[in-house]
Amino acid sequence: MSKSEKPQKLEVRLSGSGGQGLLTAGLILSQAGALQGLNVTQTQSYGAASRGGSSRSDVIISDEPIFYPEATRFDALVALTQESYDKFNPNLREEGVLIIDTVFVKNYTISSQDIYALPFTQIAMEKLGTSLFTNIIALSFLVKVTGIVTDKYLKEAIKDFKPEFAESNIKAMKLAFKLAEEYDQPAQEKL
Amino acid sequence: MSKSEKPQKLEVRLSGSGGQGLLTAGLILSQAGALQGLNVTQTQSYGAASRGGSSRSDVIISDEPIFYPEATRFDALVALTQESYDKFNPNLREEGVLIIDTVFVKNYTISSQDIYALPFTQIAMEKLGTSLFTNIIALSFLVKVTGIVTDKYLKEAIKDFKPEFAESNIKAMKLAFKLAEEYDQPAQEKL
Amino acid sequence: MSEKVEKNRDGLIIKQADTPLKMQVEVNEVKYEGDYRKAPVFIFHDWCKKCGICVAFCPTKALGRKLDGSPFVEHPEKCIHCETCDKLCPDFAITGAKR
Amino acid sequence: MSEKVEKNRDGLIIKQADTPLKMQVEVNEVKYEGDYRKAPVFIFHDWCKKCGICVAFCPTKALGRKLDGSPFVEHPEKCIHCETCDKLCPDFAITGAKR
Amino acid sequence: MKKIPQKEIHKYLRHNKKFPHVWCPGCSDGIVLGATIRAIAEIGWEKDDCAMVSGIGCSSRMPVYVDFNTAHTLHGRAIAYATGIKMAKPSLNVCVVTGDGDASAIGGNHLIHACRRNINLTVICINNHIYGMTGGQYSPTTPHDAIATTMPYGNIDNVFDLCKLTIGAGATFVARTTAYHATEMQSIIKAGFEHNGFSFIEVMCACPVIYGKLNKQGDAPQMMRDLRDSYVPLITYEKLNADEKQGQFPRGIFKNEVAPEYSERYAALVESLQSVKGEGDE
Amino acid sequence: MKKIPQKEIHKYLRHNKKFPHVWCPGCSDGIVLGATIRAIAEIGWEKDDCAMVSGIGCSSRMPVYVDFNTAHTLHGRAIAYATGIKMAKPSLNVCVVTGDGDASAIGGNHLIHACRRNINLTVICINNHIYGMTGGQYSPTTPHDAIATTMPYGNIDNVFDLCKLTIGAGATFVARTTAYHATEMQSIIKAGFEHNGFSFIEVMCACPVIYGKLNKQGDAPQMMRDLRDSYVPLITYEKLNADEKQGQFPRGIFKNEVAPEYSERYAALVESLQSVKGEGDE
Amino acid sequence: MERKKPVLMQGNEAVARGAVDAGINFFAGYPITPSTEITEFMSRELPRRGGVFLQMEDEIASIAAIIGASLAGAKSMTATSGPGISLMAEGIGYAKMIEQPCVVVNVMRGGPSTGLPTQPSQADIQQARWCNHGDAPAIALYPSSVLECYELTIRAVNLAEKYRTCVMVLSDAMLGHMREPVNLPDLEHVNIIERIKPTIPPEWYKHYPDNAKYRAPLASFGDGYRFHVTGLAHDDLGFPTTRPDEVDRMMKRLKNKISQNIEDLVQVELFGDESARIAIFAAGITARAAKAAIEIAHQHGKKLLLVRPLTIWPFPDEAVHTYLSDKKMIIVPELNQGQLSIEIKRILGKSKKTRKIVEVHKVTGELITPEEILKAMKEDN
Amino acid sequence: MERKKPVLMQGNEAVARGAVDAGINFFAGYPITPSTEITEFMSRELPRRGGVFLQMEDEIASIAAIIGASLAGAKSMTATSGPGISLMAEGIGYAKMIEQPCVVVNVMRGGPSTGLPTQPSQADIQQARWCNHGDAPAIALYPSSVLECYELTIRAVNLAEKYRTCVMVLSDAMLGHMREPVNLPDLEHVNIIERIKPTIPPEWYKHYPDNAKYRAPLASFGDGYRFHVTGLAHDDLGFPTTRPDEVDRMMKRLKNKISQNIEDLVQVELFGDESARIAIFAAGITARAAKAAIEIAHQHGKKLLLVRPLTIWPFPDEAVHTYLSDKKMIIVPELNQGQLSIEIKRILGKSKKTRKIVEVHKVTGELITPEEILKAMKEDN
Ligand SMILES: Cc1ncc(C[n+]2csc(CCOP(=O)(O)OP(=O)(O)O)c2C)c(N)n1
Ligand SMILES: Cc1ncc(C[n+]2csc(CCOP(=O)(O)OP(=O)(O)O)c2C)c(N)n1
Ligand code: SF4
Ligand code: SF4
Ligand code: SF4
Ligand code: SF4
Ligand code: SF4
Ligand code: SF4
Ligand SMILES: [Mg+2]
Ligand SMILES: [Mg+2]
Repeated sequence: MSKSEKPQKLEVRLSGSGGQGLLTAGLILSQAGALQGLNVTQTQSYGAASRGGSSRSDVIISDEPIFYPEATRFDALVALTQESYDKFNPNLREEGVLIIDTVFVKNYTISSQDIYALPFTQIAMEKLGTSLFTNIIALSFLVKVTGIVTDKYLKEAIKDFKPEFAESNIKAMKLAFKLAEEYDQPAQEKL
Repeated sequence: MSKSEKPQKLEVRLSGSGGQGLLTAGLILSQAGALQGLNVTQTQSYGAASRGGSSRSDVIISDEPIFYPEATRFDALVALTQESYDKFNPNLREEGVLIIDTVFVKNYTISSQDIYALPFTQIAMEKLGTSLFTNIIALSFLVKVTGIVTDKYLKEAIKDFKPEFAESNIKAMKLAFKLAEEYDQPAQEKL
Repeated sequence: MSEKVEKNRDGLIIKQADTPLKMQVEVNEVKYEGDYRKAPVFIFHDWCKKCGICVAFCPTKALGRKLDGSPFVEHPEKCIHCETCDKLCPDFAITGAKR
Repeated sequence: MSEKVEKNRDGLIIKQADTPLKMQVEVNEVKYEGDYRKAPVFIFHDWCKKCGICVAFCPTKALGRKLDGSPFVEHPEKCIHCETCDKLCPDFAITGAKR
Repeated sequence: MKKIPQKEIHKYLRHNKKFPHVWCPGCSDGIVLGATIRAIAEIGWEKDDCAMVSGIGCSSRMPVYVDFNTAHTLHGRAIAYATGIKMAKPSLNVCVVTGDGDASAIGGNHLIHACRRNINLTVICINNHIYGMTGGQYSPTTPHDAIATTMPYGNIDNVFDLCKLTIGAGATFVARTTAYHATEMQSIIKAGFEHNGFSFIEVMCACPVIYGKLNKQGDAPQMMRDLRDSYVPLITYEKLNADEKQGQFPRGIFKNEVAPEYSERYAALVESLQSVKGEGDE
Repeated sequence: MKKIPQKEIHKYLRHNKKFPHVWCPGCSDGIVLGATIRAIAEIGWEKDDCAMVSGIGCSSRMPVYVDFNTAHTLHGRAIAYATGIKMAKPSLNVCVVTGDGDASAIGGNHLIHACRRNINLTVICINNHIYGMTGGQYSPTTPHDAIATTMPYGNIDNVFDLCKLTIGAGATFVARTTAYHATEMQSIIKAGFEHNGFSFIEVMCACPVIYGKLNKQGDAPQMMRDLRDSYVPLITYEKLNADEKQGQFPRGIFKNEVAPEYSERYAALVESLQSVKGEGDE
Repeated sequence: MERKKPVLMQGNEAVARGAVDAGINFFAGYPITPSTEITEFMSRELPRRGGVFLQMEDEIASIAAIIGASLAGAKSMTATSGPGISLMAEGIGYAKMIEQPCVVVNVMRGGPSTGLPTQPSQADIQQARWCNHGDAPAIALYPSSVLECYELTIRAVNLAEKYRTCVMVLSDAMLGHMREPVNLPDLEHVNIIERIKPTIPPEWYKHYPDNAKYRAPLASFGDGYRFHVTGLAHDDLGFPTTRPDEVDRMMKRLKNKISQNIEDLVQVELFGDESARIAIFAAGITARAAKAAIEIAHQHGKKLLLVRPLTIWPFPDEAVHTYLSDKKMIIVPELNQGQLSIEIKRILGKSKKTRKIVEVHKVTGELITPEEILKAMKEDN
Repeated sequence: MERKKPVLMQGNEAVARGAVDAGINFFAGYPITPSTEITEFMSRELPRRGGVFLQMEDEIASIAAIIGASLAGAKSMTATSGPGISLMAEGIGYAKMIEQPCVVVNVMRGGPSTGLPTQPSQADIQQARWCNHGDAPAIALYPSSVLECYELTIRAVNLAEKYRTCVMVLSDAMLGHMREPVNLPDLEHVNIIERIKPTIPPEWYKHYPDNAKYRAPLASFGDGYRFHVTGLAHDDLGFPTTRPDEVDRMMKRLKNKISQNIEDLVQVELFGDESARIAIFAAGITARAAKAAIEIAHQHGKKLLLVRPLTIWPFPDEAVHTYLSDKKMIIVPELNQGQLSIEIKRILGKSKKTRKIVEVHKVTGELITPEEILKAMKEDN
């Protein structure tokens, strides 16, 4: 799947461990979709999982009404931990986009999928001095490679979210956009 | 209605004011019926009424199964107060037996009914020294004139009820039997 | 006590222990029962439940109790309008307040 | 503090404040972690949640805290087997009891 | 204490509401009703500004007889209803009438939480040591060894001291009086009404028809005499030695403390937020 | 106090039950579990003879981890369930584990009635000043001005002193300790277990993940230090002057009284009735 | 098989006697009209028999205490009326969820709310099914005579033990307070189901066995099995789970133990003439008026059939189908605004030309009379 | 009519915003998953607006407080989940009995008992109707999107005021927690029903007027009308009575104000193809799976119709009759063991050769998927 052939409806799962900021990422993505005038549903895991276990946020964005609110087969999967990769990768559509953080996801198969494997956490820490922005980087990367929402609305959503962090978040976003533009598929590298 | 033509099923209402011992009378009558092997249902008024207002106990005795448990048209009515006479007399069957305490029921009509009007309370006090036995006297009188249960089972039931009062209660019963045997219908007297 | 019955001048009186609460009994007429304005103490028999509290606690024994338990003003002159009866009557059925 | 990251001899260490609770990170090997019988103090890392309580309250400072927050026995010789760590660990994950 | 003549009281009664009232002869509930009305008349509150809320029980039948804003609610819940009323309209003077069972058995939790909150309600608890309404089961205040229909062999349960309980729960005004001490009751209830905060007033009462009969306590006057003789002023009580205290109980105002009242605290919070923008206002 | 080595404790744990347990890092609940097991090990009770009953809350998750007869019941109702268990099988040693919300908000009524009855239950109340399980709403013990998700502007509610409340309700054993004072906790819990009657033990605890975060109280060790520093032995506390008392709270055994125990009283009643003929026996 | 003298007793007393004869040795309750006589009887009787009577602080505590006692091995019961059931709903759901035997008696009085405390009603029939949140089938029995109060209470205790659930006995203010002579059976002739104690080693003990017939050993606290119960969704051992397969198994078990044992659970009485074209469907106290109506009709040469459920829940779908689907008119008299009739319509469909369902409701605290039933029959014909 | 930016919000937040926009100025509650966000929103919002937020000691106190507040003139609400509803049953019945407006939100989670606290369920649908003892009809609404959470909460507040009763809003853990963009309407365009204040002299004021359309003046405490309310059966003025005629009038009023205003109360959505032979009857979150299934089916050239009740109680009997009686198959998917399907059967009769009712149940805490609905259609065909 590439930007140009964006289908009407995209199901995205952002997954990792509690504390990696994926719920926030899901919210920002959803808000961006909303601002763009698209239909959006966002759901997430609740309960014990959100106190430290695995964590996920699902976003469906579509220009048609969205009926069933849960993502079942993902058009895009962001997996920031090995556990979430292992658990959710099977439900990624064949033509789906996979984005993984190689700091934590060590074992993964290169299939026919669009795979983007980068050490997001490390990049965040190196370039922004803290892993706190990993979520924004991964999200922005996702937006860039899928075009699920436009850059403009992503930016607006990021700004809206926590105005006090707007500046650093925008920096993270820009960093991610650059990474995405410069990205070489690992498939080519490693196969 | 007289003793000989006793129908299969008799509905009796014992009524008066809370404290006149009518609930006790109802219980004894019911127990007598039960001892005699008859079918019996006994119901009574509950709630505020039993704390001082009017009070009633309904007994249905039959040799057939009794389905509907409430007395609606009485074959016999014992009314120890004016209020209860006024309230319940209309539901006495035409051929029904009416027993009233003339100490308290001052206004009553002599109809074609079998009417037994006696100052039971006064008699109790004069002959037994206390009005406490009014209920037993009225009950025994009723039994005697209707034959709803046999004397034997009435006696047994009285004895069972509160063994400590058995003696005085039996005395009251006997007194009532005598009254019943000697009774002159007021209808004849007054009409 | 509950086994006793007495005949009174004016009719049949039954002692309270024997008396169903709302039983109609004939009672003797007593002073100051009927006229609200003239009475130093007024008893509203429609509401009175014959509990005996007013009689028991009237400090001057102005009140008496009839055989059926109902209170009456036995000694109107003794009333000091202390309103004890007013306050202790559970039924708002007596008043010794000055009018 | 939460904005700092340090490289350690043995791999990437992320400070606790930044670390998702169950995130797999590489940690440096420390003494007496692996052998239960030989250790004066034993830490069961499978259950340990890196809260830091044992380290904070060990009276002899026998315990140290790694950069990822997990405890290790920094000075085994200092342990006086007071069992403070045993009692204050909320996870039954450390024991300084004499064996 | 102002004398409130009985004709004054009648102005507060709903005369068309089936008087004589439902209570048995000699029941103390009517005396408490009288004292309550007297206290209100003395303060001079408008009837429109008074609300009386009750649960279920003989005692809880009280509201129907007075011409206030009245609610006969659910068993044990009167205080929770009253809390809603007070918070929604703090200008109302809200009085709760409850029984020992209503307040301290099923309603115990609402009682202690109202104490804690120090919300300006006046709770008049008619303690007749029994569930009167349902015919004489024991309550948390039935004395040890007393007979009740569900304690036919004598009560083996311990007894709540409701004044200690409410003090323990943080009530700021706690008092005890009896139906016999009607004048004192009037002034204590008045003090409770005037207390700005939660006030708990336990009125020891006679239930001659149920409790009295079950426990052979004599007739209503006799039970009133017992109330007179068993409850002594706190200062007197404190001077008694252990032996003398047997069968004696203290009465009077046990606690009367000034502390921030809940509805006022809440109002202050609202006040302080008036500049803050609402979430729904963007 | 006997030292109970940790390997002893493990014998009481249900190892197959999803350890590490559900509690957050640094949560005091595990420390209380340890002290409780140590106290039982010290007394030497058989596991078969122990029952642990809880309501709902983080703290109430405890029973699933221990190899006793265990019941995780309904929010606020643990004490009532435990009452049934104890009365049906008095030979069981019944321990109730509850939270500040479970015990004193929704469960307040059962708590005070168990106190009154003096039934031999040991209630360990984990007071973390918050509803942990549901994510940080204020509880009846949340300090004044503290932040909670339902008191976003700082708590305006008053605070229950649970020890005063239970004493007011008639409990015969009342104590307070903290998660920091683990050794003292063990001996207090042991004393509670050994007390023949109702015992209430309030353990002041740290909830670093919810309460700590909302109120910027630092990490778990810091919250433990605060527990250490804020709770002083009763005798020390009593010697402090009013100023010094600010921010300090007493700990220790506040009440420990011998009084007839309910299930024993009941047994005595049964005993005394053995000659009486049953109604169903005629 | 009969005791010497017939004993005159109230429905409430019969319930209480049935309970103790069925082995109830633990009762916790909170008084409420018109059920109080049951509680009072138990307070006199249980201490004498070495059982436990507890008056709790409220109904919530009462249901909690009896479930706790049941966990500790007692056969336990409580009795209340509508307001109490409303308060016990959460506890009833818990008993069903942890599958712990206990019996709850509801002596129905006029509602809603405080309503008419001393007067009979049948307005809690649907509540008996749906009071608690979440799906949990109910068992509820409804006698119609004092003797049946005795018998069905015994049956309720037995079903509770057998199916490990909370069983409800419905009664009403009239039935509870009326007196009829009862010949109590000799206890040897009363069939009592006792809990089967497990004998396998504790390691192999499974607190929730998969067993459709559902008579499996059930350990109690203190028996050496140290099991765990929780109101959370749980696995076969009783430990919390959110695994869909385990949750599903649990939910199926709760459902199937009722739905697969309908034959054992459902009891229905037929009265009158099976060939009649007009039938009455009535329960409890109202069925007595129906019987009286049938007698009167028969005297006038008119045939009528009464179908009376002794088991209200699970509802006697089969019997309704078998005996009522070919009737031309079905009269459903009840002391509420239509609760049994919902079920009849669910099973048979709404009224239509070929089959009329005539509802007779009364909610004034009085009984429906035989005459009213006969009138309904005529008017709607 | 729309605000500038669409706001992304959770269903729970939408409920809360709907409430305040409808004029709710009093909220009392006790936290419980998955409804807590409503309570938390109110705790932030109401004090700012000068309204009252109270966290009570439990759910029983919460419902009591909101009824009390309503008596004193507030528009009041509480929010909870299944266990809380079980505890509120008595209070809900009281609100219905004294006819005092208030709104109760039930964000349903997996049951029975503590169940699956964070997972969605629809197992409290029948409880919404029957939780309280005694006969008292219910009004309950069930949205299926975040926007509808907002809209139907406003409607619930309006209906409570209009019909003077306790109105329930049903939601579920999924709907409560999911986020969708919502364009909140300008408040001028929101239709709010306010209580009519009486203007007649207090002597003539009748607290319970006989008025089928039921919009009559309602006095509050402190307004000068000094009325009385009681949970006992009462006369038109609110004073206790046991007179059968007065009780009957009261009961009829409670019933008729719902049954005679069905048109005003019931809302149903049709989706898909009315001419389809196969229909789905689904509510709330499950209706969304049904819509998705219909879309898929349509893509495969298959016609399907969805009938979705926005009003669950009173049940849309008429709509079921009109739109479903001629279908050959009706699929009723629900997150419970069959609660809506009972009603469908009541209205249409059981499955038979010419009409199949296919029930799809799921009680594992997961949603029913569109595929499962389609599969049920095929399998049972
Ligand atoms: C939920 C509920 N449970 C029980 C009852 C029955 N009930 C009514 S009043 C009462 C006890 C009343 O005792 P108390 O509060 O002391 O009042 P009293 O009648 O003694 O004045 C009980 C148990 C009820 N109405 N509602
Ligand atoms: C009847 C009911 N109401 C509300 C809840 C939701 N609930 C679960 S735990 C809890 C509070 C727990 O607080 P606490 O007892 O202090 O325990 P903690 O989690 O802090 O240990 C609440 C409100 C519930 N489960 N049941
Ligand atoms: S006012 Fe005083 S003195 Fe006069 S009658 Fe009454 S109590 Fe007696
Ligand atoms: S106190 Fe009142 S009710 Fe009692 S006897 Fe005197 S007047 Fe009558
Ligand atoms: S036993 Fe004591 S000294 Fe040793 S490590 Fe633990 S706390 Fe430190
Ligand atoms: S106290 Fe326990 S859980 Fe905490 S860091 Fe130490 S060993 Fe780990
Ligand atoms: S039963 Fe007792 S409390 Fe109730 S009215 Fe009668 S005397 Fe008063
Ligand atoms: S939320 Fe608080 S109380 Fe609950 S487990 Fe976490 S730290 Fe402990
Ligand atoms: Mg009382
Ligand atoms: Mg807590």
